Amino acid sequence: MDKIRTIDEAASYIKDGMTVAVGGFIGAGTPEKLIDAVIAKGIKDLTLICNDTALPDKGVGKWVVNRVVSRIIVSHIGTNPETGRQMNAGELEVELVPQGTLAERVRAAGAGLGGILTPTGIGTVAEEGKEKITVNGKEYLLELPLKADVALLKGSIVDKKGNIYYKKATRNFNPLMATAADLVIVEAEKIVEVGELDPTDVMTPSIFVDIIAK
Amino acid sequence: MDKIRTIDEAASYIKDGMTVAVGGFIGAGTPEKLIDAVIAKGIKDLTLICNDTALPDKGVGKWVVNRVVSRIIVSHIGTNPETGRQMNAGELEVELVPQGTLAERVRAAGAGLGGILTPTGIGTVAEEGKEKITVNGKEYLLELPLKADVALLKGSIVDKKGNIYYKKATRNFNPLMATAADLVIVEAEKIVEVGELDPTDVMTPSIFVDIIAK
Amino acid sequence: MIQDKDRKREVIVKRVAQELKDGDLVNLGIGMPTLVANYIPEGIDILLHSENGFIGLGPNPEPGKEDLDIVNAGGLPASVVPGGAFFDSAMSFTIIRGGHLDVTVLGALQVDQEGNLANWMIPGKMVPGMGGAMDLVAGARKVIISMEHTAKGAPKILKKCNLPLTAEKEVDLIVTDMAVIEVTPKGLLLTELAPETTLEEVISATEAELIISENLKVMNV
Amino acid sequence: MIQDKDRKREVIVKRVAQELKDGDLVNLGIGMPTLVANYIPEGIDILLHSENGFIGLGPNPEPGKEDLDIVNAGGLPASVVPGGAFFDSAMSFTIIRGGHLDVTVLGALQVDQEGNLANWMIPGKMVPGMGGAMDLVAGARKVIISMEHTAKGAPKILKKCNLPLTAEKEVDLIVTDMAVIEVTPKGLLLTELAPETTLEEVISATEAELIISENLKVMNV
Repeated sequence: MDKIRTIDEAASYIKDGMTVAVGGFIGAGTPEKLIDAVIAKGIKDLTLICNDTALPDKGVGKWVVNRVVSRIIVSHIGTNPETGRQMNAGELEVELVPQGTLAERVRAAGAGLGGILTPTGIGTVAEEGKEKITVNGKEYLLELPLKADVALLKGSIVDKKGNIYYKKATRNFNPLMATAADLVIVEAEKIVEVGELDPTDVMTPSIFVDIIAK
Repeated sequence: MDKIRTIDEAASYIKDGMTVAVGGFIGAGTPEKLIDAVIAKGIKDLTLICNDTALPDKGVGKWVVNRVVSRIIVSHIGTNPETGRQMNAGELEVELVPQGTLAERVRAAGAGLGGILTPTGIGTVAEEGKEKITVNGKEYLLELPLKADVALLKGSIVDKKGNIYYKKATRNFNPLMATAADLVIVEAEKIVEVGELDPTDVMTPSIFVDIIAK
Repeated sequence: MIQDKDRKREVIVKRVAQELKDGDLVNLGIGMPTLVANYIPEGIDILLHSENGFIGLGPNPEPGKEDLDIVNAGGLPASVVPGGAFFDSAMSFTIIRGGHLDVTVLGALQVDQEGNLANWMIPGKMVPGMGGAMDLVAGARKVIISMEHTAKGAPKILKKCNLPLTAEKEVDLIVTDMAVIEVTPKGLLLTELAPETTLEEVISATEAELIISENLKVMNV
Repeated sequence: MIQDKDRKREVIVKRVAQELKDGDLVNLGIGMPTLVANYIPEGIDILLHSENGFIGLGPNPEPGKEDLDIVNAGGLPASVVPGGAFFDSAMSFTIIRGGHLDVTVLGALQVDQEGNLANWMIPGKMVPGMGGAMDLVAGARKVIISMEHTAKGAPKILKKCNLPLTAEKEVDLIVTDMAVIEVTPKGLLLTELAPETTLEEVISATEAELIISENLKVMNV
């Protein structure tokens, strides 16, 4: 099974209205070429799951500016003024989630958990609409899994089977998003032959990856 | 802070009656020297958290044979007939936990979660004594965190700060146990200078490790 | 009815192997299921999952060439194929429980017509622990049971399991030395007979009710 | 009362730095808290946690020597010290939420006498999102607030926060340009005054009730 596609072919799997999870942290470790290809195709109405909305000219920030997304589930929008503007104007729906809870919710979807209990957010607006569960006298919020139709990742080194190695701080949400989407596309900085990545060094096993985009 | 101690010094932190989590899978990735040192010290009444009880002459299996443990929380005891014998004779208390649930419970303790919801065990004896929670019409078991006083790990390469790299299939439960104990001791196959491990390759960050035993 | 022990085993694992599709990630239980790896059809490229922490489980190493850092889920020396990946137990069970494992092949003590499975303990006798079995059966997309049809002549495919369950209503397919049986919402559907085996023999060796497929075939093994 | 803006800042971050102990893992919030790194006392070796995914955050790289694969939690070019470690966001917040982070230093819009903190939004005005702040405050072993004592003359240390909270009853210590205040079960304990600052000035700049320590000292900054 050859998983390698062009950036443009890979982007064509994303359709209007889908939920798309994107790796990266204020742009670091984000698949910029896939981001651009989605904009070029004029795709609309995406729900975005991402740590943040980066900058107006960087990462998923470009999706906000180009009106690709109508709803976002993120922990932080402060680095992209356009996100706040569209939110305040009622043009963009924003669900804010504490960063650690976001990570655990995506992981829970990938790991087949029905939810996780966290103390983060107790006594804050993050409580709203959530079930509280008391364990050994301590209150927790029940946080539910968060799954996407498509995940877009950035891999530093990807072998032709789809095994991924993320360099330095580019890892962030990428390995989590990889586990929690029906279709997983990785934008490869470098593609190597099968066997060139040491099995001990693989961070996202090939079985999670459907398409390698270059 | 020099974290390096002899095997014997390291083992002296373990006291009668403690709960000890040990990495390894049927002996692979288990700190054999620490296991032996604990036996030599005549320590008793430990509660053991481990994937399995290995073989009578291997890994934590030796603790069973030498009556170091009075209670074990494991997923599998089939490879060590002595465990079953002591259990049936009422000499050893055994709590059996599905392997994936064991991993998630240890991880939950390390990650500060109050619990996780899993479908594993629904309709089986693993349900007993557990709260069931329904999310979106599906039933889950609420599984609670599992924490230890001390964790004993085996690291393939450990730098002097305590960063650990696990080779091949020796990783298994080691990185999880590392997050879920008050005191973490790693038996190092090889100790290297700080800076020799590439920060991208570290699997257990130094902050989890209190003692490097050699 | 096949009488030879080795031939029975061969029929079962060969037939199970035919269920695997190109690109599948497969976990083979300890014992007979591991033999399935020897019969993967040509042109089919699968990856084997080893629940102790890797995918890409390879052939058994030659004696003297064992790598002590690579064992399989039974603790025995193993190998990894090029393109494999090692990980920790949390990721191993993320794969199993998160729906990323295409097929699990396991033995059984009992299976029943609702798809319930008992394969991990006999109270008062054999209590090895469930290991990863409960996770595998609850989590895998397709659960295939590979076993001899009867145990010392007694049926193992029952109306209702009476041993402690491994999981509820999760079995998809049962492959034995006598038959291939699908678990469907309507009940157990007998789709194939083993060579040298009659419909009557299967019915009499099965306690559960069987729906006979209109396309009842003979296994191609 | 210190008037000079730069001196205020210096007093705050110097005093916060004195709270750090050898071997501590510390997360410094964006803005003023990051300056704490410049005042770590000699002989004290700490590690900095960067919530985007590593420990061992190092000095800012020289212009032209940036590594685009290493950014800090503000998305700016950063570096890693020898002995650092990169990981994914799940591990990053395992560290924060699992009680493995010794100290977090954060700014505040408001703190109150129960130890409640508001620092992430002003309804209708500033809504950047909580990022990792709720996790940091709920999870860190010690929560230190570093901020100017007042905002345009108005107290920020209140009887009760009226902005949306970041977390309930989690603040341990408040360090400002006027005072050091511990959050205790009995209320806010004023333990130190800033240089050039009187007790009366602190009381009048604070809405919350203060318990005055019997050992009230002047900050050593």
